[in-house]
Amino acid sequence: MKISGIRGWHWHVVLCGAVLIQLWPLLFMLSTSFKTMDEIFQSTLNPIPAVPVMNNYLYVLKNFPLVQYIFNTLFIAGIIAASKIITSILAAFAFVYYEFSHKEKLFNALLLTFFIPITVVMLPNYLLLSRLGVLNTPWGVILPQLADAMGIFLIRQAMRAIPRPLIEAGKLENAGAWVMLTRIILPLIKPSVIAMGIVFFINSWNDYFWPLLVLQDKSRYTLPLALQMFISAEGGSEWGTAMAVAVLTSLPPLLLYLSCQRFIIHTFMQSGVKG
Amino acid sequence: MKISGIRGWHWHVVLCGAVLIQLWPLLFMLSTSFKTMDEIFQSTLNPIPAVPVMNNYLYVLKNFPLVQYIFNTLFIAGIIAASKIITSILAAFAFVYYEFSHKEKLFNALLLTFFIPITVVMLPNYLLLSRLGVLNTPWGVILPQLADAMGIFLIRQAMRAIPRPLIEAGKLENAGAWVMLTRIILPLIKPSVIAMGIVFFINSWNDYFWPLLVLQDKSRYTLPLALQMFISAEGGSEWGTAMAVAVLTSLPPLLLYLSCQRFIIHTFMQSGVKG
Amino acid sequence: MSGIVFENVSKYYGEITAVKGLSLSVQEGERLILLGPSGCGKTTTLRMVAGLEKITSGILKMGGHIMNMVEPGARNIAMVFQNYALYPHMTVWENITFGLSIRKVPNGEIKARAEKALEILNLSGYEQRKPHELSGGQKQRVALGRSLVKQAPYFLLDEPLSNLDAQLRLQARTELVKIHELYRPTLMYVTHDQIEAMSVGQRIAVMNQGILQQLDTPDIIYQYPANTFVASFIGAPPMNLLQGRLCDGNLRIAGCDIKPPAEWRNLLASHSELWVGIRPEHCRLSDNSLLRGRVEFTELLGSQRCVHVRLQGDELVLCVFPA
Amino acid sequence: MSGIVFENVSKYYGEITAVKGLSLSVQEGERLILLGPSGCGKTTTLRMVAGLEKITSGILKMGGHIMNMVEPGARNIAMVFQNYALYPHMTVWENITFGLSIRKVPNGEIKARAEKALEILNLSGYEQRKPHELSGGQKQRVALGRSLVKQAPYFLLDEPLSNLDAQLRLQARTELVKIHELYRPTLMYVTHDQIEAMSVGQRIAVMNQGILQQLDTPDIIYQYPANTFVASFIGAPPMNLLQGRLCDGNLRIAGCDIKPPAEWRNLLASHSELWVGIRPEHCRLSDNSLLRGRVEFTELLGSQRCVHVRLQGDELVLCVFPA
Repeated sequence: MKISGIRGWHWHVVLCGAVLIQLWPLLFMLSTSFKTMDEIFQSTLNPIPAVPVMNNYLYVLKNFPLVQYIFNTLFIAGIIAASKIITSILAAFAFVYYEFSHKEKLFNALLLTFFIPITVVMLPNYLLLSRLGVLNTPWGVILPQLADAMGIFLIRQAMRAIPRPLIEAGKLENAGAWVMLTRIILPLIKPSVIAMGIVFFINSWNDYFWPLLVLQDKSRYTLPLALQMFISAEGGSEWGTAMAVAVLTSLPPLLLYLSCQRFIIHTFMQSGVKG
Repeated sequence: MKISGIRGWHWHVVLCGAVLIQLWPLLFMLSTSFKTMDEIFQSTLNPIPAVPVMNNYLYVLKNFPLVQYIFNTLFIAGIIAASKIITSILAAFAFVYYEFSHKEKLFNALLLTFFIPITVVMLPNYLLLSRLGVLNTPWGVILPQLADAMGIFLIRQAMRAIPRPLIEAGKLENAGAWVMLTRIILPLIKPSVIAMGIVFFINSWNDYFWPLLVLQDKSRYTLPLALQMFISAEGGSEWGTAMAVAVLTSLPPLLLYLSCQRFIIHTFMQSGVKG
Repeated sequence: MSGIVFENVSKYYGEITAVKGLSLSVQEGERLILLGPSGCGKTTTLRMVAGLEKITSGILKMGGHIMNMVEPGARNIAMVFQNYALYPHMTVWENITFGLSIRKVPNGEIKARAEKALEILNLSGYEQRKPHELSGGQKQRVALGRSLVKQAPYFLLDEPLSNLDAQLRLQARTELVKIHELYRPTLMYVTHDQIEAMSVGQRIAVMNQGILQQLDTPDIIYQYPANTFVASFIGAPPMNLLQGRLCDGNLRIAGCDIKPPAEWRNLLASHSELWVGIRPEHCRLSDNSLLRGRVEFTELLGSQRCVHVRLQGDELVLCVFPA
Repeated sequence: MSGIVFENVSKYYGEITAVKGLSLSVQEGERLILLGPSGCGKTTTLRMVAGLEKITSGILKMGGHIMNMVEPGARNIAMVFQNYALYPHMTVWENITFGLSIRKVPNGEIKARAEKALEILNLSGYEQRKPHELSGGQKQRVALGRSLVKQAPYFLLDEPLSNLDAQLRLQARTELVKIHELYRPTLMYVTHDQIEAMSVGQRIAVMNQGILQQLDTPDIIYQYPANTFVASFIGAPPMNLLQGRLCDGNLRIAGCDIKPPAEWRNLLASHSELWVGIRPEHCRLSDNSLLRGRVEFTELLGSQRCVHVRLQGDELVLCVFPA
């Protein structure tokens, strides 16, 4: 579906540039983590370290309870991702296959929550968690994130895309809701469900703002918090070390994404292409 | 496509509950903003003020340069939304209708940027902006947000959904790239473009983290920053006033969303339904 | 005991009328075709029998019981959908046995019925294939098999052959009739293809705009269409409809006066203007014919040659068989 | 000067062969039909002429010039797409004039051509409608109009009638031929419908699995199919193909010995086994016929009755015209 063959290289240059700009932070992080402190200050923006050094990584691995932080993050992100997937499936199932009054209004109210600024959500949730006595625990981070409007929306879209006759054939067999969900609907939307789970997991893993508010005790920090602590604790001067931690923090989600990339992209494509 | 009629009310109760929980912060904000300080401390979690008072709003309007902050936010959000839309359209156009080497790889690299944690992006971008001397200006907030990988992805999906013969009919008329884009493609995906513009605008309006890093001068603050400043400046005790500011901050995006709701939802639906 | 009866059944979608005042009864073991152009209400009618559409007014009886409010799963119906509705994540075997397994039919029974169906349908050896590994004709047969194993007294088919190409459709038509003869369930079959309808149907219900136009055997419907809609819908090329007017005891058609046959006397006594329908294959070209016109062009359509003749104010198509 | 010539043209999609070694020439002003089952390469062939598919090997000439590398927009082609490809955001008028306006044709000229096209196509008064406000038949005519105003020497149609219902298709067929006669562009027309092909085409190219099977007039193709594929693809019900074997100078078909006609002598000299094709309408039932069999069932398909006869090891379908 090329429009014209000859002028393609123009776009090539422009898009390569655009992608490079988007990827610049990643490159910067990677190169700084291999630089000596002297070099960082002499050629901050030079993407290639003169002599790559491992010092920063060695320092981090010696002085940083990495395993503890990985476990904290894994625990929180795992529970949040699993819970969001389950609640999204159940809510979407109800929205698509059941009739009840004000269904549309309820759904619209749900979509509304995309657009509430985090600054507004912050305070009421913080208060509630404090009353529940779960501040400074992983549960404080997890509790407000058990469901996700975007997840409900996207799973609902996937369910709506199932051809009607497949559902109707099940109804003619007198299949109940549970058989319908587990033996017909979920197998059909499995790719969407898995891809969404991965996205939920990566987002929770990377989340910075909410854990920062809830977790005070350093031993309970997640990786992004630990990274931040690192940067400020050393007065911003230990960039090399900070970037080494940043690399270690970003590694799991990026690896997860890269290994499932084909899969995630395929699912997003599918959900976005009509006709 | 009901599965079964009788047990629908179960779901009704569950979903109403879920939606209420999601909307709880909004209710809390609204009710607190109408409470007296005494009442806030006596019945923090009671959603209905005993006697609604306007004091908080009057105080804010008197002591708060609201117009200045609205202007600051509008300026930044407007430029970011417009720029993201334009770059998304051009990049998506190139990705869909031109052939060049490594197209798929470039696109995948772009998607990768969804999953880079903000903590990683923060530092390199901050450094770059400081070198450019645009820290503490609106441009410092705007510059790293001129393009958006999600925008490129979604506009690309909308373009891919255009039936091939519509494009091919244009090619048979010898339509060039500009005619193709402005007279065939953009009119066909107009709803998606507008809905995406609104989403970009609302997200920029609500953005808290990046403006907080870049803007130091209070006169340049955006609304969410001003709100935050308000809360901390008064030592967290002036909740009523803070919530009044929060209401005023949330009002424009919520109104924008509500007035274009049908439209946005319709577009999201469309882009998500296949077949 | 397994007939289907519609008593003044209507279906509205808001303002839109899909089916209006339908009264119709399908005999036990009969093959009844619902035939009509797209949007005529034939599929809605079938879906009301399946319980997939709510009936707005009127009564639907099956086997003597009123079924209006009965859930689809309790109606004991087997249905073949237009696009087959095979589950893409299940094998042929799983697709065929799915309904039985959730109805808790004993395993031995499931196995026996499925194997028999696969044998009848020439699908043995394909048990472990997924639908995307099957050809169009095989998919169609699996859909048939899924309905067969149910051994339901009612068998509904919604354009079951529309996704097959011309050659396969011919073959599937004959197969379908043979399979019906095996069990003799009460069969309702929706199609827009008149040849298919005449070939498969014992009786045909012709519908248009939600209203039943005629219900009879293929033979009678072709020979004695009840109205101009049926006359022009059935038969290709369609029946010629010429405007006739009574003049001095003669019938004037396209400027020529014809002495009407004696058996038309009653009809002509009460109408002075009427439509005269003539099938293309019932016309002949001759030098001293009753109607006079000019041959505009002819087209050879395989076994028959169609001659388009311009009459005074009308057009007449006639078919000649060169063989 | 506006003929189309394929010289040994092939098209591969990776491993898949869409068109293989096609050599074919379309005369200036001719109506040539590309006919075949789905996936036979007919649409790919059309799209190669339009420049919408790159040619893998071979040469495509149009008006004497090699066109392999010429951009679609420079080929001066008008094309009607299967789903019409009308722009939903433009009115009928804008749809029809869009191509001319971006080619910078003077406004007066645009207006004259568009008005003429609308008049020919009976679309006057619909200028300001959007496509979604039109019926299927009207959309099809707008798509035709958009191609007409271009006055291009090449006119390509990709299943232009497949979205119309049976009645409208008959009418559109005749209309299309009339419109072609007005301008006489070189016309290539893709269809899978053999009746449509015979009715519209001056010559028909029958394709199967990417290979040209036969290219000739409808008459010849029906009477003298080049191979068994063409024989069974053209004609409904299809030609009966019976296996024949030479025994003692006689031809044995389905267990009966037949004395072959004299003109078969050459053929029979070089082959001892062959397919004998008999059209259903060329058979008759009689008590002392050459072939003997048992009538299995008959079906009435409007003007003809099909009789299915079981012969020894074969099946024969024959058509009887009761009229």
